Amino acid sequence: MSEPFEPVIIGFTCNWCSYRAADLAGTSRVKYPPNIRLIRLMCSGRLDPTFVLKALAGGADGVLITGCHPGECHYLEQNYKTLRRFTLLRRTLAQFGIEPERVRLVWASAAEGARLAVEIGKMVEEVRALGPLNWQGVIADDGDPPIAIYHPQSEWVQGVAA
Amino acid sequence: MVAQRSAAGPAPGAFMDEVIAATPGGASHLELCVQCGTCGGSCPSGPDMEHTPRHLFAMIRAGMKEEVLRSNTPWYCVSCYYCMVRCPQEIHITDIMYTLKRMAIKEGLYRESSAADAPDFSETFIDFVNNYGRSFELGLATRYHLRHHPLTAVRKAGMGLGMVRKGRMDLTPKRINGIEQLQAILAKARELGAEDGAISQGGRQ
Amino acid sequence: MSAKYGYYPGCSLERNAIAYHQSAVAVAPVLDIEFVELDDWNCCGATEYIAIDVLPAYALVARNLAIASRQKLSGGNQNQVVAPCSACFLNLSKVDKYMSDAPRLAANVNTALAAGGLSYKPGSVRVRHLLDIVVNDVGYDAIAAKVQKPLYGLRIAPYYGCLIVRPGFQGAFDDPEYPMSLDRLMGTLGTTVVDFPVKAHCCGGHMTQISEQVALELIRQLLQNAAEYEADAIVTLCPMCQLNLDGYQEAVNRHYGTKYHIPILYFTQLMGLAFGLPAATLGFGKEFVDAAAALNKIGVQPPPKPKKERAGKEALPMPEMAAGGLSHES
Amino acid sequence: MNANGKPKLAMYWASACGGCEISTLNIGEHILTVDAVFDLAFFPCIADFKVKDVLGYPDGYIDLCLINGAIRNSENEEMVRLLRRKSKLLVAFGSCAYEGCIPALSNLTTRDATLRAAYLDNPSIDNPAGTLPQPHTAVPEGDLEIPFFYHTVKSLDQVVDVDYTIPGCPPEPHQIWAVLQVVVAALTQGGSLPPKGVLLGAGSVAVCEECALAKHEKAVARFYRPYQIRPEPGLCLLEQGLICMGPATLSGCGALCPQVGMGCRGCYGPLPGAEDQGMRMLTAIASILDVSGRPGDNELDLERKVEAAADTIVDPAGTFYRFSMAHSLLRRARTDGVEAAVPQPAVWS
Amino acid sequence: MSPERIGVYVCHCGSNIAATVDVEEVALWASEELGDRGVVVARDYQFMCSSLGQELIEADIKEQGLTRVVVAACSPHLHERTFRTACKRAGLNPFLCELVSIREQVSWVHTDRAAATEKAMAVVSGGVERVTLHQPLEPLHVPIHPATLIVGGGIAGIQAALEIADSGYPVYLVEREPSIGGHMAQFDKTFPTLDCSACILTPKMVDVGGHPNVTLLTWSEVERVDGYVGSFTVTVRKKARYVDESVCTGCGICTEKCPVRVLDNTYEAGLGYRKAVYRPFAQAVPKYPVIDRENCTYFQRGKCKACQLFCPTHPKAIDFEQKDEILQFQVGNIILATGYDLFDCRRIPQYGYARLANVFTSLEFERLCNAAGPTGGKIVLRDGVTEPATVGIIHCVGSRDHNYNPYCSNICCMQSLKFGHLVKERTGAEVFNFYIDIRTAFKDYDEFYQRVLEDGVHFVRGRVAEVTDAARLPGEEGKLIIQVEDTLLGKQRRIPVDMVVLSAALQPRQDSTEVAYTFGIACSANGWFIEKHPKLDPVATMTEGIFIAGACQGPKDIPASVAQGAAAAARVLGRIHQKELALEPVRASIIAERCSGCRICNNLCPFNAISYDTARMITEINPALCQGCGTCVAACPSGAITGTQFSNEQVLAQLYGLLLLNVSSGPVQQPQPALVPA
Repeated sequence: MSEPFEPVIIGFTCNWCSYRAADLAGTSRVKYPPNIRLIRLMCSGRLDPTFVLKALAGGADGVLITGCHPGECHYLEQNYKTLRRFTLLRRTLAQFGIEPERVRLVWASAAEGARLAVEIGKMVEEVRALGPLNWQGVIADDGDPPIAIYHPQSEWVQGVAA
Repeated sequence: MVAQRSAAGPAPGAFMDEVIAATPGGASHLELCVQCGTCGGSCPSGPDMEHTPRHLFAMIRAGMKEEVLRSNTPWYCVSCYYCMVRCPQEIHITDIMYTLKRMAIKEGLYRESSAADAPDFSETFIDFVNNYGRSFELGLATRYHLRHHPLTAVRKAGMGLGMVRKGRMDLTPKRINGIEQLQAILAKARELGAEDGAISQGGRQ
Repeated sequence: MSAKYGYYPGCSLERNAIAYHQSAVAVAPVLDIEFVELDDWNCCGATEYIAIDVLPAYALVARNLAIASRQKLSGGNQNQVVAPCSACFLNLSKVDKYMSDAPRLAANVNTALAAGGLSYKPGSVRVRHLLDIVVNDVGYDAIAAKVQKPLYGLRIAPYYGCLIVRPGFQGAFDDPEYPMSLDRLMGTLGTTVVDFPVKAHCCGGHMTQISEQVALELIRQLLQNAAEYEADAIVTLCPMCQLNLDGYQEAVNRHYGTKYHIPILYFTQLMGLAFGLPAATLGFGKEFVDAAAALNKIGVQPPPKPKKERAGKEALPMPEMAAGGLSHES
Repeated sequence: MNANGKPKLAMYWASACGGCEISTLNIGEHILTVDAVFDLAFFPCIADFKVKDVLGYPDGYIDLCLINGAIRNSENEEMVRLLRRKSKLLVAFGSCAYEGCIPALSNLTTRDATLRAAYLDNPSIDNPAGTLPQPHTAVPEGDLEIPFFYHTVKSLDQVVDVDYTIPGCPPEPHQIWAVLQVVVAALTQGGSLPPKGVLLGAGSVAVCEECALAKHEKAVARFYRPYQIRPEPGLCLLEQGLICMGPATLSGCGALCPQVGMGCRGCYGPLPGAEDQGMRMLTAIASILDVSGRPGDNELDLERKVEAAADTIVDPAGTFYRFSMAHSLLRRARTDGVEAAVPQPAVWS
Repeated sequence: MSPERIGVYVCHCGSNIAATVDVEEVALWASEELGDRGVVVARDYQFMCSSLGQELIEADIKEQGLTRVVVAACSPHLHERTFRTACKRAGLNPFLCELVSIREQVSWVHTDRAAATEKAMAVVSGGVERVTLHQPLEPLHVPIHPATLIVGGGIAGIQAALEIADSGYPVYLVEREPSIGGHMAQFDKTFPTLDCSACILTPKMVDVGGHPNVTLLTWSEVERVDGYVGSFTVTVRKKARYVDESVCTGCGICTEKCPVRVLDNTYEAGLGYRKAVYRPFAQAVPKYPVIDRENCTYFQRGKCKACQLFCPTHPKAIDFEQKDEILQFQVGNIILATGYDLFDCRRIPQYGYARLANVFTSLEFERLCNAAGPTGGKIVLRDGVTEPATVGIIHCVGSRDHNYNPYCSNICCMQSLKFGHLVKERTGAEVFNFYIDIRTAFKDYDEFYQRVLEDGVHFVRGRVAEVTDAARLPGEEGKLIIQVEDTLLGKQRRIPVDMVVLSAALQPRQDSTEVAYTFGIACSANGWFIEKHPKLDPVATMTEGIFIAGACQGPKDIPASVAQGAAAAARVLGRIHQKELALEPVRASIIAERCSGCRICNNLCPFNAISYDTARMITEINPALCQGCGTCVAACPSGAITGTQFSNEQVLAQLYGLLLLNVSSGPVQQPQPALVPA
């Protein structure tokens, strides 16, 4: 029996709201699973969707994007851009066969420490249920046989393959 | 009795969670009640209810399941939606009243309520819908009233006769063409409805 | 080209509210609208089905929505269904809304529908009440242009009841507390409209069957206010409201020792009269409280405008009503 | 270099359409210079060469080998490995070799679905027996073999070491000639070669720099597909709601497409350092999408508004990764769930 | 091998971290496993933030030649500055120090010691990778102009203006109404002391009006604000008064002679009238009237000029030719004190306002009570004569209601209690207060509640369902009936009264989002201006140099508004004394040679830091205006924009570090190829 799967989730946080919400969850001693690792950005608007792909291709099983509630952005309106990027990203990722549960957007104000913890817990559960993403496995040979299949007997092919 | 249950029975929030899970649609917000009484003040049948809706919510919160399901309150709800549009916490009060009716029937407690006949009215009604796909006022009125109000049924019958005379009541029920299709749909729905959380987006906020 | 709408009459309009159906069908061509009845529709469950079993209640309604979304109508308004009965209107729009809000519910309802070879995508049918279509799609000006015989001198208490303005599952077309569209419509027909304070109160609904005592009191309150405002008739837009106020008026009089005689008419009936349609095509005569006396009051001249009582010179100014409001004479 | 002292040139196509060869020949009279400077060692498109000819060359015999086309099947892979061994300079020529191009769009689906689309589920196919290509076919004469069709299309550099890359679908002739001149100079007059690994025959900024259409601040309420509107001439297409990959695409083509009212398709690939072209364009498009809210707006309504605007961008992955799929960060779609659902011919698994 | 020499410091924080995270193990792991990533020393210590802990870092920097420092301790929001300063003392650029949180985000939120320790390792590894790519930065220094702009002449703005002006610095006080004074000038009595509002406000208004350091700009609005902290350029439109202030003596003859009576919806809350040329109230500051163009007969019909005719000055002070003036001036700081609007009670039709004559709003009632108001202070019905025998006061009208405003409006309980007292005192009528909760939490407030109870005011706990004139029961005819559930009885009640007062919610100014946009600050979902920190920085905003005071930040009463006005002034004075301000150098910049001029980013910056250079056909970023959010960095399709402290490379390096360890498996895994930093 293998050990139960423990997903790794990367969480992108906004310095002004969700990172503070995470701080608040801490000071209030709210518990959530240790599977999430946070990166602090100045604003969810800083979130380049490339970061999400990097995380997924790099071994993460899920990515949680968090920011201020719409209308409450500390930089006034940048989180609307986050929402738009996320919406397009989610549609694109769906085409790449990545389940919507793996990349989520959660608004969390600085006061919503407990809620953020609940959302993290929910997401960890959902991703755990989905199983590992293992993107390196996806882009590995995935069933393509070695090239030797063509002229296995010819000496030059063996030379190339070596 | 309440004290007994809270000592040994389920957690005090359990009944509320049960009500929330059994209420269809999005968040019902029941857990957000601040006991302001807007519902109780607005209710057209409020003066005749054993408990105002607000009071009932407090009882739900306290886990007083039996008392709640025995109350006439849900049965006296006229579905006017005043409480729902006025509620400052956006609680889906009317929907919760329907939920409580269903629970009362399931637990068999409505028979102890002062509105003991109400469920039979509903059941008679849906019987016709299940069999014909349409409601049938004459059948409903005669079957329900003869069973429950034999004394006033005569007076009602007068009105029914008036309806017939005015051409406002059919003497035979109409059946839709696709009754078998409808029955298949309803049967499937009944089967699915038995699952937990089949209908709501569930849970507290 | 006339505007086409899917038409969901509901069980009441088949019989008990036949006057509503007849008059709606009669005025439609005048207003250049066409109703296409949904194929083999079924009962919406009223307020009863949901009290017994929830998922079947939703599936019951959803079958109608599925039929409506499948039925192709030419001439626009493809996804719009008119329900003249307030309870039907509420149930159809509610099921659509809750299916949108709760994907799990939508999935289960669709699984049930699939058992009958149907499916319904939440949000694909817009359910409209007949009054909404008349005042917002046709419009007051277009209606005014069709008025042949203004109903001068008739004092009308416009009565909306509950479900068409509350809670507005697909967005309310009028204020849930103090609607004005029926008031304006009746004004357009030439009637004198009273500022009916209980216009959106409850008619008692199914309480006539559950606890007649409770229902009679609610009906009495409505009649009492209409009488205080000296209304010749109460105009309604819901079969249940009509039935309760009309059919139980005698019971109220007997129970409270009162002598109310206020006919309860559908707004479409008065529209038909104003448009000059023959009364026989509008379902008159089906009401229990005879409307003949009231209708005889209709004059050919507009009544004189009542003198506005001059406020005392100490009087404080009155705040203005919100924009679009109608001022009443009383 | 053999007796006549001329450097040896090879050009080979892997999974490609042939446009790269046409573009090469489109360099006009310069082709005579090429012929004068080079000896052809392998160029199946224009001269009769056999694989065994190449096998016969010593390693490093070919001075310049241009390879266009993506790695779609086992033959492609085998040949590029062979040519790599026989060549001093190996150039990924054109978008397919560089980043997968159109063939790599099939990375969004499965091998099985691709074969089905090509051989079964297509209105123009007449294949009543439902025959699918098989790697081995028994015929009276013996066992026939055809190359193995890969699940994932790869770019050239994912299979062999690549010295230079010339982007474009196809590369513009003037750019091809410019690159050839540099190489010719290096090979014949002792000029220096560019450092290994660089992109040749392209600019250094985005297509917009070369594009003459007027550009302004951008706020686009919705997008259109090219057939849906007739663009205003002289005005940035993106601003008019046509998806133009220009901002996220390396210059060098002269902004040909936008000049004629068709948004840039993105064939020159991402800018150096920008890495994932699709994501760069996605984030740019999302940034200028004109759907915002105000404080107090219902979050669900806002999301619906954004979804509605996003609905106007059809097939985002196919649009943003039209040319760069194989070279993108994700490279392909995850299809394990789909594969399981579609029964596969036993022989392929 | 990393070229950097990195020191890693893992804090125990007493047992706060050490109880859940094996800190010794984390430090040991960092020194052993992250050696090839540049870690040359890794230590754990009881309290890193103590002076001994800081000295540890300083000593290592000096002795071991550290070029980067990672501290794994509490949240950077607490001690980032502490450790940066320590590095600076030891000669290391402070931005080469990274504080990663293993307390708020690890030890306090997790329970499994092994998992928490592993996560702490990952977090440290992320910090190490990231700090490697940090660059030495210098803060941006900007000079502070000594003048201050204050927007809004209510009590909060007045207080702030006086504090700053009294300290000897220039203040521009801009008010859009003809007089300063704000809502407080409309009130009669103030709770809980029942001071006369005008008596305590007027002296302050006069002080401001005559202060040598205050430039008072009434009947004026700020049109635009350019620049940034220290040197804002403010453009103000001074609307034409049609009265020459240099000549006018404020005698009031023009008002007296003006033939046009106008309903006064502002100062009199619609309950009284003014003239077309008017001062809002007798004690207005400045004393000069304004002509209301929309209602002036001369402006509308071309003749009248009665005011000019009777004006006793030479030359005439009335000047029909006056034009709006556009003023521009420099300020270093700005205080917004724009106040609130009253909730429009017509939005709750079931309370009958504007339909039922004797339903009044709280502001109307203030005017009724005010001796200078339309009734001379008599509490009467809409007919202007009849004293009510019963009055119902409804709390929370438009407050604490998700259909309107979800928040508590803070002042209504006390205001309603005050109304109850005044009704009792002046009419002896029966008074019913309908409330959900009585909130009397400040000094002497609950004592006032006590006093009102002693007055005999009735309290019904229940939110009123409706106010109607539809009589149902005997005794209800001709009355307003308040239908409510008395929640303490659990019974529906119908209480007939003569007068209803609606304690209406306080709302953000109708144009608060536009104003916020003009000044580049944020509004909450409700529309209130957002403070930098709700507890620790209540009067600053996210935008440097812009402060907020009073009810524009949220509903508050007079004492709280005054306190905020003074607090904002103190913050501004501190700035002015510093003469110069250091700004965090977290900024975006454009790599010019990569920019294609596509202009994708041009519309993205709410602070207007991004501009397009039409000559060079590329885009530029003004570092002084940039607030460092990074949205443009993420948007640039060419990858031509980068951000200091938050570059792609830095973020991705941290990501790489975080993924180095897997939660379920202890040992370092081979980094995934897609992530290996260049």
